[in-house]
Amino acid sequence: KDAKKIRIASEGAFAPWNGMDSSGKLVGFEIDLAWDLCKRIEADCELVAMDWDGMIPSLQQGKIDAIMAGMTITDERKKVIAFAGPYGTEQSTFATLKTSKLAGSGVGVDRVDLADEAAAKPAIAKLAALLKGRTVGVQTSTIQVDFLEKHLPDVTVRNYDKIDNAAIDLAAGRVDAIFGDRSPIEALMRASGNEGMTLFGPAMTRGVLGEGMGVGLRKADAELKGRLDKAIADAGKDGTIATLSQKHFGYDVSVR
Amino acid sequence: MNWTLMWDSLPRLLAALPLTLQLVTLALAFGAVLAFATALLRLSGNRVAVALTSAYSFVFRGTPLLVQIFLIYYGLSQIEFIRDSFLWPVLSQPMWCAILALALNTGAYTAEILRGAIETVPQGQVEAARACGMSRLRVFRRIVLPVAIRQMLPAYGNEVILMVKASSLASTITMMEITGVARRMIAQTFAVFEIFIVAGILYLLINFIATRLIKHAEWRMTPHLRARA
Amino acid sequence: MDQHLIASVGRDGPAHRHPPSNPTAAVAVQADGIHKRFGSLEVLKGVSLTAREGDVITLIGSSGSGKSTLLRCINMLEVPDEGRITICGETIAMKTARGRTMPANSRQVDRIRTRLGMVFQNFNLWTHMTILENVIEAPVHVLGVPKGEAIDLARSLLDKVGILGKADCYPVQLSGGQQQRAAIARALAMQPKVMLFDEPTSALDPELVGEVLRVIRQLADEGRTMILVTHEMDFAREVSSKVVFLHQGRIEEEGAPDRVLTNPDSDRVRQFLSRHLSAA
Amino acid sequence: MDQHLIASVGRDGPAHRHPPSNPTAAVAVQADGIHKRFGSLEVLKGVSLTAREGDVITLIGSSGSGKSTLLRCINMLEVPDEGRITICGETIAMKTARGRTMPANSRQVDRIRTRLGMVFQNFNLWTHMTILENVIEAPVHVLGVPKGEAIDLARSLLDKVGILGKADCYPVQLSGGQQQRAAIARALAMQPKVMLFDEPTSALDPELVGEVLRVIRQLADEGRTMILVTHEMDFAREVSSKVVFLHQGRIEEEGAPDRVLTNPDSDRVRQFLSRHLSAA
Amino acid sequence: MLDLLTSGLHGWGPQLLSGTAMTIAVALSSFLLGLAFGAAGAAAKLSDSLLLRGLAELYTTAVRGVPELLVIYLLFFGGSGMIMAVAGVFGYGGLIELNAFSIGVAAVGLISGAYSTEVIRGAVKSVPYGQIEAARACGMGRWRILRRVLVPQTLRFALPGLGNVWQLTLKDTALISVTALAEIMRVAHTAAGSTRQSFLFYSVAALLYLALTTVSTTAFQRAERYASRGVRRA
Ligand SMILES: Nc1ncnc2c1ncn2[C@@H]1O[C@H](COP(=O)(O)OP(=O)(O)OP(=O)(O)O)[C@@H](O)[C@H]1O
Ligand SMILES: Nc1ncnc2c1ncn2[C@@H]1O[C@H](COP(=O)(O)OP(=O)(O)OP(=O)(O)O)[C@@H](O)[C@H]1O
Ligand SMILES: [Mg+2]
Ligand SMILES: [Mg+2]
Repeated sequence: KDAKKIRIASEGAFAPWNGMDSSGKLVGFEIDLAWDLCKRIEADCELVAMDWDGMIPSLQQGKIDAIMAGMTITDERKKVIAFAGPYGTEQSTFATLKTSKLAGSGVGVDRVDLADEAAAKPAIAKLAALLKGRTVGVQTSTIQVDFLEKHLPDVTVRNYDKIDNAAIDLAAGRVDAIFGDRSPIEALMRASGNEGMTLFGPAMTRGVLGEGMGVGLRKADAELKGRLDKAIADAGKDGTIATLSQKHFGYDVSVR
Repeated sequence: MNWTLMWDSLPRLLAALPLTLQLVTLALAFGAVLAFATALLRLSGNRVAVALTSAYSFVFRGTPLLVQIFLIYYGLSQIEFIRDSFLWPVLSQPMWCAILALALNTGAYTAEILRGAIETVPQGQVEAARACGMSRLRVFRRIVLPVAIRQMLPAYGNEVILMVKASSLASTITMMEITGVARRMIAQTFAVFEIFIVAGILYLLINFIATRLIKHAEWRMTPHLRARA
Repeated sequence: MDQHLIASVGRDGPAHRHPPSNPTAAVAVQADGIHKRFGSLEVLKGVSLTAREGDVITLIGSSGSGKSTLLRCINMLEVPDEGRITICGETIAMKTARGRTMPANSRQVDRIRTRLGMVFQNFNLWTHMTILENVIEAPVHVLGVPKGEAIDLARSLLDKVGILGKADCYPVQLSGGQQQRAAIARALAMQPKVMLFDEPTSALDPELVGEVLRVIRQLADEGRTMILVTHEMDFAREVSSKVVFLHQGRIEEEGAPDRVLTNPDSDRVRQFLSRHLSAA
Repeated sequence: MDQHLIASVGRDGPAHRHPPSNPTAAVAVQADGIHKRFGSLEVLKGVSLTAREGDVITLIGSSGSGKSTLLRCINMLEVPDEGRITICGETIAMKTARGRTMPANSRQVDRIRTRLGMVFQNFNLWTHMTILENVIEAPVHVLGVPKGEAIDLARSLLDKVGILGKADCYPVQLSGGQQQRAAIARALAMQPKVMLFDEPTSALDPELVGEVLRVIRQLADEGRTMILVTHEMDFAREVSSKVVFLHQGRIEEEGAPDRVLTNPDSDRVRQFLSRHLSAA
Repeated sequence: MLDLLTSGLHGWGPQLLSGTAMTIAVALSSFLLGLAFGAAGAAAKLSDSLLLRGLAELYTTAVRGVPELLVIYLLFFGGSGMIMAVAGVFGYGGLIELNAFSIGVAAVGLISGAYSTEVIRGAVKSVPYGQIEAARACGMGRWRILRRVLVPQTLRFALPGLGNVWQLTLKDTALISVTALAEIMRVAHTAAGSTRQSFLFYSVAALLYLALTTVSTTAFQRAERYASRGVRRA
């Protein structure tokens, strides 16, 4: 087996980060970036599609060598695997129905950096007052759940296996709002049947929401991490990430 | 293996146990009622009833439970008519949707198991009962059913175990039962094996107790077979 | 409960023949022109039979001649393709649906069957019940007899047929003859007006055959009606008021047992009995 | 194939008694001190029996006396708690494991069983096979007889017992007597040295009893050995070289049929036969 | 017609079809493997050997008792390790990597076999004892009785239960998507994620399973009718 061949896994069900076209080929921001990074580190790469649940064990077993699947870097996860990057960051945002009281609540869509606590505090307080006693749908086991548990303890959290399903329940009136990554929510809003949805509240990053998305690696592969870190930094500097992100998202997801 | 992590995960997983048990017992209870109703309707010989029950059994045995739960929970909620009906207070709750889906599913399988068991009851036994003037229903209750239930117990044991495990799918509609909690913890820690194994042991425990109970029932109900040896 | 049923009869009384049918007694079982086909095989080709109260009618005939089938038609376990069955004055209503003849009213059939006891050729004891449970099942659950009373009757019947000691055994634990006696007790427990016995003594030793003979006599004396199939000509002669010889789905000859069994008109019957006649 | 087996015997020859056992013939079946318990019930209490080639031994006795159990012990369907079984000079080796007696070598038992044909009291025809398939099963799959040959033999046997027309029916489609005859044909098809018959005529009419009698005679003339259980004393008298009366798990009396059945020593036997004796 | 369908599915038709083929391949192989495990398991459970009985009991309790996904995980992620260890014992030290298909089949087969064991065991016990006695009385050995009498008669009692096991196996194949095999559910899942049309794709998946069920139900009904020859229905 060629020692240089790197197998990168992605899910293919998290467009526009990573998706699949109807012929079964992986496509999306992370896929394009993966090929670019491979060129930079001069590695022979192979991209494999894989269920989310199987990725971490596959990585640990050596069946794959890297993960690029919208995986957010958190402290807890860093105990188990290493991350190169982050190569992108996603804003977390709320959405509700246009007919809901929340929609006209006057909280504007602006960016809040949770790492800057002083600046974040008033925005969070406003949200807490607004959402007190309400039910919010999130994708299970995401950083958004951690955010709600930490900052908005008075909110009832409902865990969905996909944010898409939370959106369905939003339309059915089972939840008052949904909270998730901005890009999938915007993609949802464009899909037919979801015309009644609207964003509200600030778009948030960092802090409990993590440092952004990174390439998941085995801890032992320190050398690969070093090379990838450098490649990601280069791709950020020369504008490749920004270009790719404009192409796939229509806005910039690069880490600032 | 990270033993401390496994140990630490236990209390949170245990806290989800009651919900799992509740889902399973209610689903099994309703499923049994459904199965008997289905079997009786089939026995009635009424063409419409037979057609309806076969369609029911066909659809619910023929599609993945995951899809059934999905369509019952998300699908029904899309129909305005249902959202406005008196059923909505029940159907809007994930708990009842999960129980409904699980019960419909196990009902279809149990009905099939029951049908198979009924057909193995020797004709002579039935004739002897009819010759005493027992009505169809009484023959069913006194002769066919007792024999059939004993015959179906091993297969039903399988079904109970399947339900215990199938209850994990309720996590896809926001129920935080054992698997829901486990997945949440896995996403936080990425300790897939450790947490799955602890959750697996919990399921194994439930199932172990369930199989023992059914084995015991089987033993109790077949003195006439044991008499042979 | 009818305690006569189980009163014992003097064992050593002289073997007396059963009196011939009483032409003024009410008709208990009437079968008219019964036809029965299994696929292309016509098993019964128009059999008619009348049994009055107190009659003991014995069906004889070679294996496969349709004796069991006739008995099973009388209580509708086989539905005749043609013909009429009347039990104690009530005719079983029939209908034709989708090209098949069937009883019009299953309630009526159930009700009529409570007046008909049946002992099967292969016993058909319920395997999941003990012998005692087998015997009390129908009285308790069909006739609604209180359980205690049913158990008392069952125990005396089991005693009568000599297997009280096996009351709590399951059918598999019994010898062939014991199973047959259990089946007889089960049928008697319903105290039916009419009893249908399919070879009730096939697995019994001569002593027990004598016992069964006595029980049947006793039942006849009480005015009950019996139709039985047997291959034992001695038994047939002793027990019956009339013998009916079936041959290939038709009645070949019928009449008083002494006449039919010793001096039959039909050559076929004579041939059938030849071994028996020469031995006697 | 042994075509003698199925050659027909003149029907109307005078009823001749079977000759007594020939003391110089080889021993075919030897049972020594057989004990058998079911739980606390001791069904056989030390029964010994010797059958020489060409013997026809009839077991009689009241229901539950242990006749079927003894027959079943001989081919090890019930494993005796004590005692020894020897078939054609080969003693079945026994061992005791975990407090239970069992055959030491199941191969040996299988082999010996191919020399023992058995007709069960309740027939036990294989329900998933047609009658013909039932009959050819063991010859083809145990003895390795070519299928065509086995079918030829089977058809002539079925013809012999008068149910060739039912060859392609399943057992449920047969009348009681037809099933019994199928069971007899199945046992004969193995051409065993020793035949064990458990009430082979219980469901048969007098004509067919005569046929079976002839078949058994024929087999005995060929030097085959038979042990049979019957409740028909006439049949026992005509067919057997020796009658054994079992009572409560012991042999009460044994001897030539004429003596035991007409002038028994034992009071118990006399009582058992009383109805029969008075009728004869 | 096919055109309409494929366009409605945004061109996912071919993928779904090849997913169906994969599902059938995995399900059939696993079911057959499971039958072998089931027969062996039932034989062990009915044997006189305490050891065999204990092992079979352990197998069925453990494999049925834990979630299917865990069995698949353990086999998929622990499987090649175990096999390499075994091969090491026989002196083979190289790297053995099993492909996803065979591991998937082995895992689902193991699960399916545990259920089949119970069904078969129950069915064997329902065969009337006299049927076996008659076979023993003609000198048939254990194997021959098994093949000629027990299996055909057991089949009659086992088929309804095995029908259920088949349905179960068919649907358990969905779980092996963690091994990256593209079967129906995995295709539906990615299609739903990429097109945001979950209802459409889950309904299509349901229909595909229903189609498979229709075919297999008919097959099982035929088999049941054949196995019940010579039996009057109650
Ligand atoms: N498996 C068993 N378990 C318990 N008891 C049994 C079993 N088999 C037979 N017995 C008992 O053993 C006794 C003898 O039975 P066996 O079948 O040998 O009698 P038999 O002489 O053949 O009677 P019959 O003429 O009625 O057939 C009976 O009392 C019966 O109840
Ligand atoms: N269910 C069935 N299907 C097909 N044929 C049947 C069925 N039941 C009975 N028969 C046939 O009908 C004929 C009469 O059977 P029946 O049982 O009435 O005979 P029988 O007079 O009672 O004979 P036996 O004295 O042997 O019991 C037989 O030839 C038998 O094969
Ligand atoms: Mg009959
Ligand atoms: Mg017996």
